[in-house]
Amino acid sequence: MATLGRAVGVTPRPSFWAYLWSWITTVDHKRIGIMYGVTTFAYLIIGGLEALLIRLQLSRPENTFLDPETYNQIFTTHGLTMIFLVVMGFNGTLFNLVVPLQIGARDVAYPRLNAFSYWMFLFGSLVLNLGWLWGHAPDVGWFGYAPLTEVNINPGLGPDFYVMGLQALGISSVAAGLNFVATVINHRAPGMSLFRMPVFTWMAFITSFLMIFALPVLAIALIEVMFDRLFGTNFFNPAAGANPILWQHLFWIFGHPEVYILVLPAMGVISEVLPVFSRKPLFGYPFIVFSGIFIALLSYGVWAHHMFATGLGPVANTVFGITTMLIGIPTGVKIFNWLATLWRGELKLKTPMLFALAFIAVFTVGGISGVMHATVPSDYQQTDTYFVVAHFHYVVAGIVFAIFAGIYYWWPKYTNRLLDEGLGKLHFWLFFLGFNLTFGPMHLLGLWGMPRRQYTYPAGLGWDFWNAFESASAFLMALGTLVFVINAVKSLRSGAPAGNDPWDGRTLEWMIPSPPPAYNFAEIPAVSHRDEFWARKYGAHGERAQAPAASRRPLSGHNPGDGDGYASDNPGHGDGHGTHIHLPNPSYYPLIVAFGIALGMFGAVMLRPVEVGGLGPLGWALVGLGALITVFGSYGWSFEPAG
Amino acid sequence: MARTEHKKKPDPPAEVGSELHDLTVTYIQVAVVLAVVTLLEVATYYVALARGLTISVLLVLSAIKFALVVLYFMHLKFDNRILAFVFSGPLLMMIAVGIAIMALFGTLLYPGPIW
Amino acid sequence: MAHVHGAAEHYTSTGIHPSKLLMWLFLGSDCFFFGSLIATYQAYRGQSLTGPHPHEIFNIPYTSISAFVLLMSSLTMALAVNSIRLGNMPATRIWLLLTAMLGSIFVGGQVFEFTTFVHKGLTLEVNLFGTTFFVLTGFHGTHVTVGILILLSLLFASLLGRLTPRQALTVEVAGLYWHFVDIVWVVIFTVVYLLPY
Amino acid sequence: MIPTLIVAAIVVPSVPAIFSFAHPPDEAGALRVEVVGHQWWWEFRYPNIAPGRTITVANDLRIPVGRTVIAQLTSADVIHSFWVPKLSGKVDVIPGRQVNQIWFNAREPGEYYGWCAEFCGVQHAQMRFRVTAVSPAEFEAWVRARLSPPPEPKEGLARQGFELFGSRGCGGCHTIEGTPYQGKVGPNLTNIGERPTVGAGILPNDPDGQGLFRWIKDPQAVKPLTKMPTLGLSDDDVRAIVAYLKTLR
Repeated sequence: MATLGRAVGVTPRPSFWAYLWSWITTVDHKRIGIMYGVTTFAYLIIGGLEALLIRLQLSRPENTFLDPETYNQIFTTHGLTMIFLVVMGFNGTLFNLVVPLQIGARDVAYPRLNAFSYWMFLFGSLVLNLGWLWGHAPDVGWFGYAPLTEVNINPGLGPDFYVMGLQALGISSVAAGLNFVATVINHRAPGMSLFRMPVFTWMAFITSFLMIFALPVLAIALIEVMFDRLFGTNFFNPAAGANPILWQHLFWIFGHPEVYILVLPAMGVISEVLPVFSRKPLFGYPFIVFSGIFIALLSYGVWAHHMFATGLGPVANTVFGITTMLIGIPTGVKIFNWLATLWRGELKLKTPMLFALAFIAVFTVGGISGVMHATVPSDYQQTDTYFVVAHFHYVVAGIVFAIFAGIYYWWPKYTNRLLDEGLGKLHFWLFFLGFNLTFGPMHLLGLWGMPRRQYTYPAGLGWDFWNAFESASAFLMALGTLVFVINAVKSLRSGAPAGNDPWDGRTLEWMIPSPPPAYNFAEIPAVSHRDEFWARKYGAHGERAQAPAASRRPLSGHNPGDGDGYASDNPGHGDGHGTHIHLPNPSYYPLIVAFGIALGMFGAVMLRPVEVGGLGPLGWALVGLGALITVFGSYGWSFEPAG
Repeated sequence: MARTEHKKKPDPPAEVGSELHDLTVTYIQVAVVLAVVTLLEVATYYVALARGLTISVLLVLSAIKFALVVLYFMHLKFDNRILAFVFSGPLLMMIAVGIAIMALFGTLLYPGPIW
Repeated sequence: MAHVHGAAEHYTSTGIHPSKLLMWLFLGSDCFFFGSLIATYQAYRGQSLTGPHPHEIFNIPYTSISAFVLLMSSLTMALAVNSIRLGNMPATRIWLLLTAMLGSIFVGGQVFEFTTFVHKGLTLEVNLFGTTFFVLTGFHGTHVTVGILILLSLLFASLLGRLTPRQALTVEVAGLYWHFVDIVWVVIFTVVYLLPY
Repeated sequence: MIPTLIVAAIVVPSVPAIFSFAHPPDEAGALRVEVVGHQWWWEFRYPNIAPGRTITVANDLRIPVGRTVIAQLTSADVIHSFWVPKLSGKVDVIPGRQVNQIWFNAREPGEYYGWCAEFCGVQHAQMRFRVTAVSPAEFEAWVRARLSPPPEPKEGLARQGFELFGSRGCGGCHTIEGTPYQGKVGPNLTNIGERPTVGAGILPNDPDGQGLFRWIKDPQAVKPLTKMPTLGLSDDDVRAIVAYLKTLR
């Protein structure tokens, strides 16, 4: 933390506590972004290890490496960690680090709400994973189908941690969504109309809308399971005439917008990286933006393609089959536009570009295998098999490629250090090969009928070789991630200085010094073109970089030494010429409110009877304490001078 | 999601002191209409018309009340259109999803599941 | 996080005050919240196997009165927002107090209504109708209670002199939340109580 | 434009296919079967196969070749999914009032592998079954055999096994028609002798009874956390029970 902090220009304080306190009470979107990033990377490692354990258990038929109960807990937490904590975590990271800079804003619309989102994210992830200490991590699959989470079927604490953890993460995401929509609508630089915004901000904007409107449906579904488990209601109790399929409906109404929440920011990163490294403006900007909007709107109409086999009847299956096909079109439009962007571009195959190209390849394969089981008759065979597992890993790993592209691309902006290209390429090839060798054969396993989520499989069905093969290549991916860790540490300690604009970027964030000072922009730039920074460097129609690289010091922004930057976080007097800028006060109330809500959630888990590991009625004390802290924090928060 | 395509004219600045006209009269008129509509609704409940008719009348009446409160009490009629999009967008989407759920569960105004 | 503080006026590219924008967004997301609760209720409408059924339980005149009370609290809320915009602080305090009182009458009525239902045998566990009904109306009641808390804290702030006409927007945003909770009850009242089974 | 054309090319043929899947062609002459999913084994019933009589078996569905079979799917606890890859797609088995229907038609005789395809708890992986397709004549003979319960063994190891089956409590969970043992918790064992597998499709039911022996001796080792307890019987007790169960054909 300290090295990362110093590299980000945070002058170390005399005492460690004051330094830690500055991180705990920070409301600066950049430091919140860094905290998001560090937490998310830790969970990437945890999720990765869980994946390796799963692969080890499946490497041999009738394997007894893991007993079934542990295996179920591991594959569930692998799913939950990777989706909610890693990919949505990286969304949080990239939103915080990039969006305010790209729209020329000093900070997000509600800095303290932003801090609250992070702390709620952290505490939510802890509540989700606390199950490991109680011996009952969630073991109902990442989408926890209904009767399995009923208290008579699954009396353990696992489903309770599942419900409460996701509630807390839901609150964090809704708060983040609200914040970023307000930021994008209200805090754009003068002159930056909605159609001059960089595409990543567009995708962040659409994703924030999706987050705000999808997560309440999940909250309701989780509340219903919680009431079923704690208060004996019968939302999903078949004996009382309830239909457990209702959970699947509610979950997937949230579920599909959720996967577009995961993929749209990744598409945004690609739409940022490709033009820069092919030195060409993005092809078909309005097409990409409108297809993003169309995807977001349609994502609420496709959810039942996860439920073709639950007997919804031919009418419903046809309707959802067709809508699922329709949503494939805008994705196709985007991919064609990216290819057109690369067409006759002067490609510079740096690491971010490699990852971006890999994203297009991998995501297209995932998309095609997706269309395969959008046709209902083929889905009858393919759903719940390893074919579906292969499909969504291709799509989700496509996102991981985009995330790594984003990290390599924006890393110099925040650490003023370049990531080593050699190690970067090694990391890329290891990860790319490992990924394809792991999940490629999975398509075959799926088609040969290997069902999903089985902790073991009988020998002699022709699956043994490929499972062993996949398990081995999974380690290549792990190796690749390890290489990235080495690269990151090396770059922090002794990477080549990056300067303001290492990749000859096109958007506003490359105009300001790196690491960016607390106030971001000395004076908010007036925007007149879509790729504003490129237009300033090479003139509005400068397709190519005519002017030699040396003479393009656009602004008077000197390349500050290490000393500049945050200096002190107190308001009023930033460094250099940022004297007149007013910065919001740091505040610890977001942390308190987040801790209060998380404690209340944990108390709700503890309401379960003692013999199962809960505290029984004592749980109400925790819930009450949590509520008290939340109310105290909220009042403190709202009556605090806004500074 | 609802998105605006073109730049809005800036919203009228905060009303304090500028448009000093008193809305009390309009609010009271709206409240009276709301009260009347509520009475109508309860009346329709008691007058046992044909099932389909009662349902449509009741839905229309509650939609009227909903619109009245949103447009007048919540000032949406005079505010920036972005706010209207930001609220009506999810509202319509939820209504569509709600109708889909009811259809899938067969309780959309006629008993018995359709599968 | 629905607490809004009178943020200092600063540059916005579209002129909408961020707090008002945030509240409308939050209400949009609450639409989905209550929308899915109502959808759950509708999905299980009339499918309870056992136990008391809606027509045996509901007391329509009683509930329509409490619906009327909530509607009128919307009126007093609107008048409160109107009077603080005109700078008339005493009137604002009266209207805020009235709104809070009407709100608590509504919530009290709800609690009383629930106890009579429980006596009639409709509990949370007894059947699908009880489950979906209590959770839906319960969460609405919680939202109303939070609304009352906000109103009382606004009243408390104005008594301390911290709520001046300059922060008229804070009261207006609280008013948005209150009106939203009222129109959710409008929908619930029609869908749950009045629509024939 | 291009993606729209591709999508149209895929959607158009798939819609009639969906509707053709919904209802079997020869609905009248079909064999009706009921499938009940339990946590981690399958129960198959042939309702009124003969006037007023229902045959109940577990983990092995015997069907006539060439005749459409319509199965009504329900579950006793959680959502499972009935899937015989070679015969038809999968359809979820849902507890409660929603009874799904699946139909399939075995072209050639043989043993078909069946899976539970929806995650249903700890032993979801070992909840398999077999569908054995036999010629219509053999099927009629099998039905007649099932209608008359197997005779009670009189002497020898089988008799000893019969008594142990009662004294050790097996009868409390399992039903064997024509005997006092009518337990409803576990699978029906009336024709266990002729079933291809033991323990819901995971151990081979070989002629000399090795599979049965291993399962009865210690089910928790084979299928951890399954509902059948390890009774800690001595080897010869288990051998006696196996001998008795082998007579149930």
